[in-house]
Amino acid sequence: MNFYQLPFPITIVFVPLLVCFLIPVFGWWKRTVCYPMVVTAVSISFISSLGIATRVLQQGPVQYFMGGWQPPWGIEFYIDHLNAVMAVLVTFISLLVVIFSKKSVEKELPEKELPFYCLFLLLFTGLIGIVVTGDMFNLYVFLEIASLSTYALIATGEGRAAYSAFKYVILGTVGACFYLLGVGYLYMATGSLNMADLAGILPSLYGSKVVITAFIFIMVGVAIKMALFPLHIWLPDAYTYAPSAVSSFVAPLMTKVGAYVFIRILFKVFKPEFFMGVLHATDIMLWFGIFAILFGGIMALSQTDFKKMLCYIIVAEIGYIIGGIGVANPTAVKGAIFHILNDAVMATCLFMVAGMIMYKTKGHGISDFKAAFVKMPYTTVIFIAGALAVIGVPPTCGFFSKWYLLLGGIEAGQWAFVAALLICTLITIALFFKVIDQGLYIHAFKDASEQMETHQEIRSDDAPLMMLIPGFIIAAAIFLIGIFNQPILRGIIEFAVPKGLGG
Amino acid sequence: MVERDESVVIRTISRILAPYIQLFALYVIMHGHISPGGGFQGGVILGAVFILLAISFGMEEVRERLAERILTTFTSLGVFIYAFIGFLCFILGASFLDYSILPFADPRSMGMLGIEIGVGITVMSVMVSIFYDLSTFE
Amino acid sequence: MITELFSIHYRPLLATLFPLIVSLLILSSGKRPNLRESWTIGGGVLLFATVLSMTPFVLREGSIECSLFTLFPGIDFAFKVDAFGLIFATTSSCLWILVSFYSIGYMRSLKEHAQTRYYFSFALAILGAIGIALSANLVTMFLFYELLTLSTYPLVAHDETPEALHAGHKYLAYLLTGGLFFLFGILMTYKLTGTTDFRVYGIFQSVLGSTSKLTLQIIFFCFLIGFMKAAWMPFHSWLPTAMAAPTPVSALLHAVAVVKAGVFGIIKLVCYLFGIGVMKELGLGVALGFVAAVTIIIANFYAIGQNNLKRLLAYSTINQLSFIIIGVAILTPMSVTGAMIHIPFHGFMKITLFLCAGAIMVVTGKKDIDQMAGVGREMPITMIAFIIAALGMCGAPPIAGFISKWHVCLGAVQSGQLVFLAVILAGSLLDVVYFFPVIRTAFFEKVPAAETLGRDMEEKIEVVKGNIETRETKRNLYLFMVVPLAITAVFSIIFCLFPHTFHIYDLAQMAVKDIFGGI
Amino acid sequence: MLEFLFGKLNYITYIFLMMVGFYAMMAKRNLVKKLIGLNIFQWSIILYFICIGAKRGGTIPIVEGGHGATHVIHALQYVNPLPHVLMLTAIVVGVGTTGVSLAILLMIYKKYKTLEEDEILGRMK
Repeated sequence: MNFYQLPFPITIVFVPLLVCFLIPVFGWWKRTVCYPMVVTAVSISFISSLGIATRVLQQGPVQYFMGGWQPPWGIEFYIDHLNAVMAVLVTFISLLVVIFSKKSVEKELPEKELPFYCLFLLLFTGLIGIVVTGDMFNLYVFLEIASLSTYALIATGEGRAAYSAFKYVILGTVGACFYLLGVGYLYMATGSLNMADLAGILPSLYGSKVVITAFIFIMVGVAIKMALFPLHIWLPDAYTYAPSAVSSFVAPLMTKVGAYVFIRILFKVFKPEFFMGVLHATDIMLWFGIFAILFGGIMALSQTDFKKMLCYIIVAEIGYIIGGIGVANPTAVKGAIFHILNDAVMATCLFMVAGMIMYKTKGHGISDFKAAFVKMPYTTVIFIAGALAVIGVPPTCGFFSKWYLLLGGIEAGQWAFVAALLICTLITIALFFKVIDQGLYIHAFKDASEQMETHQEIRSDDAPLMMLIPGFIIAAAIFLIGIFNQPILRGIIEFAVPKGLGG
Repeated sequence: MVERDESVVIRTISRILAPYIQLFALYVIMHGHISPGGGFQGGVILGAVFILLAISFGMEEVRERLAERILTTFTSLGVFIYAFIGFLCFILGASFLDYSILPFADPRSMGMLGIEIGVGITVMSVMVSIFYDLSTFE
Repeated sequence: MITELFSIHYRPLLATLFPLIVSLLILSSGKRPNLRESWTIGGGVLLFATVLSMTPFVLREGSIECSLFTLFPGIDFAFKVDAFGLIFATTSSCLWILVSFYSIGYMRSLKEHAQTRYYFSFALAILGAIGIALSANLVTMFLFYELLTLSTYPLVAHDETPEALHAGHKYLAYLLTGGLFFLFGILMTYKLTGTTDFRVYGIFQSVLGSTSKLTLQIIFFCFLIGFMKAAWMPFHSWLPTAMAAPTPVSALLHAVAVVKAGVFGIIKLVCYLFGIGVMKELGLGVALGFVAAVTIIIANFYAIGQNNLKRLLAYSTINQLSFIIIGVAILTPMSVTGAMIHIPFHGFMKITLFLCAGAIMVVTGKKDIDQMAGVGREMPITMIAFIIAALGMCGAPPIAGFISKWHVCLGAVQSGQLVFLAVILAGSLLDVVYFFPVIRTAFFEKVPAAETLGRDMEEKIEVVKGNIETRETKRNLYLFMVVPLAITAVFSIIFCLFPHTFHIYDLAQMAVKDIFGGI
Repeated sequence: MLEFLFGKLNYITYIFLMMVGFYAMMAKRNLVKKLIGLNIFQWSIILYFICIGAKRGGTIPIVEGGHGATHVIHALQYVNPLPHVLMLTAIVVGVGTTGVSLAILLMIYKKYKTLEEDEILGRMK
């Protein structure tokens, strides 16, 4: 059984699922074995994702039929360039977060490791399943697996976590239901659930009201899942009060996978002829994107809590992506898809920093950064990398996706979008320098009560190595993706941009 | 906390009913692959039995018959049966869950039956443990 | 590979690597001050040597190109060393060494906090300046430009007092906003011309016919706002505010890196991006000159009103920068030569002034001009250097400022734009008006008796305490400060007598020949 | 109009149920009521799926020979089983959602000793 028969599409999904059910049993027997099991499982699917990616790059899309049933009858795992890169992204970040989470879970969720890792793997399975599946309904199932485990994970947090988790349950389920309903309409019109098959059947039905309704329902459902303004209200609280291990895993990936689903359905199931020719949906997306960018930026500016600030930044970033799709020329769409990657990476980086600060100072307010950069030099490096990426300073990856978005906006003459991007950039600058001041200038923010200690006196006590190493890897990734953006765009993302966008 | 119910009628009736319900549940599970029914429905019915007993006899009675530990094990066990059959097909050379490869007479039905049993066990234990968790709240 | 790295074609890369490595070394050896500062000095020397080593080759071959990796289709991360770039690189790398010596004296005698952060950011700022000087296209330049902005922020806010923080924020707010305009300009350029490389005749000629003039003018002004570092009015006010920083930092801002990067960018923009032809075509030269002229006059009047020495110097910088801008705006070979050589010349003179101001502040603790009575007699070397540099600013021979002013005025006459000539001369006059009081107070005013008494008392007390060695060390540190400023003062005379020092004049002429070759 | 009403009765019903659930979710202040609304919402969609599969007088889809059938049953005659099967999964998901959200409600109750939204929001302050 040579490399190309290796069952990567199966192992990538079912190994974590299996281990997730193993953990409770082994947990009764011996607590300590669980963590290694989790790491192994995630690494296995990371390796499989790499395998799939290479296979896709060499031989084009990979298909796998559940139970040998050919589509459209059977469930199909369909992996092309877009999924491949998403799969690598999801597994890579999950691996880092697993390594990162050990210490912070021990600190924030003592005695709850077992359920945490159980849910963690379930969530991971859901996300990776969403990425690899080629079947509309199967996607719904994985989406709900992921969401359910997310609800539970978020509810384990401090403060008002439980309540915000419930809010998330309500909205998330509504979103899923909308999606399901849309799938139902599609099935009613076409009698098929397989994405490729649907893409074949739909063009003859573009006029029909059923299809349009289905499209709208699906898009709204996904928009709720990906927290597109104004459907984002569940996000900030939920991610802010979740344990830092959870938020550094969920916040980057859940929304990005949502964005991926959005793009996948928009481009692979429906075609530009439909959403541009029949519906003119792109203008609406563009404006939603612009509002999301501005709103997210302004709200972020008014936060005093670091994690909440990051959450609103995520809302703005989703605006970037959707706006980029709304601009609807190849350059901007390229930028939007590239930005999914970049934003996942930089959000992970920043939430990890939040976790480290939380680990040391028991809080995640901006005021908790006081003198942090003098105390925790390595954390500082990671933070700076993430901040520069969000601001979009070359050569971090954030600059390059922003470049393509801006260039696309200029080519299409969408000046509003360009302006929104630039304004949001300014806002992010203000945000991060607020934090940097807190961390760097220890004299400036001293209140009289504290005794005056100078830079020399402060001893450095940094986050544990288990947290720093993933942080450094992700910080390095930020720069590497930036420097090697051309291979990524040429080799992978070009293929994901649909024909018929014009430009 | 579900209290032990003192009414003789309920306890007797449920004591009498329980085996029949279980039997029916097993039938539903076993017959799932050729007629309406299957692991999920059967599992729910099977779980319902324990819930009924818990309501009429109180939690302790049921707990000492069916400890949480056992339930968790069952949950995993069911998933295992499922996955095992899946991977078995796959080791035998067909794709995941492709029963036709299995070495039985009428392999598809047999494979499906195995799957149904696995699902049944899991669903039953999950139902009951959800009930436990929600009802043992002080 | 390693040997290849030292070949002439990778020299630019090498030149940018030195400050980077130095900054990391500084960070790593924060606990051992002597080692840390020797890193700085060593790095400075190496960098200066590297830059100088490129000069002969450039004079022979014209340019060194070194492309590393592709950023965007048609845009590489690439260095291109040309004559003009070398002028700037030489200036900043040479001044880095002197400022480092000076910083040692300054920071130690004031016992400043967070010196590691200080030297680290300083090295990064130099990296930014060198990168800007050597970059081959706009995107590479943008990268280093932003690096320069961000790395100077901790320096400006170094004191961590509320004023310092406010200065830092203002600095960032201005320059990063400018950076966004810069980015927008780059994007428009890329969209229109498909390239962002610096070419000697500019890259906009090809699209001159196809694009509306208005668009090009808008792009030009986007860039101009992007180069806000040149502190042209009305976008100048960050510069005087940034005076809250320690004096070496002001020297860095004014002489070595930041504002110089701004004018450097403007000259690049005019000569290598739009090209003289297009500039004339669009009538942008006059517009630019107008902005600069207004700046010169207003800045001078501001300067006259100042009492704080550093703020006065800040406004003098603003007007000198606009003088450079006028030089390039006149668009004649002579004036552009003058503008180019005024970058190093002004660098040396202005740094002298700042080092003097810093020295005065450290030794006597005086910041305002009207307190400076008697300083001249107390610290003669410093004040003599100050006089030399001040005269140079006014354009009096035999000091460097004279040559550049001469060229620019000549250019103005040749092109018949006598308005600008008048402005320049008026500016020089006003320079005299606000530098003279300083000198007068320093030398000829009576020292208030109380003060001398006070100082005597202090000395007595110190003697009584018997801690003479502290005064010894203080004197050594004072040497650290005096020697550099003496050197720079001497240099600013040498530059007048021998303009070919460091080939600066040759480089300028060569660059001008390239730019105007076709016209 | 009437035959529209009666012809599409099942769809009208599901939309009606959906709106009921939606109203409960949005307007009720008690979290448990919100949850019930959520369930109604989900079940209405399940009902919808069932009725797109259903068919008056349809039989089960069995190929020839299988299960004692003597001829291939024509596609027009049998009920499309797929939506029903899908709904099995959807029901599982629904149960899962209910379970999780009940657990979360218990946590909330432990923390705030109430399930009235206003009081909870009041206690957060």
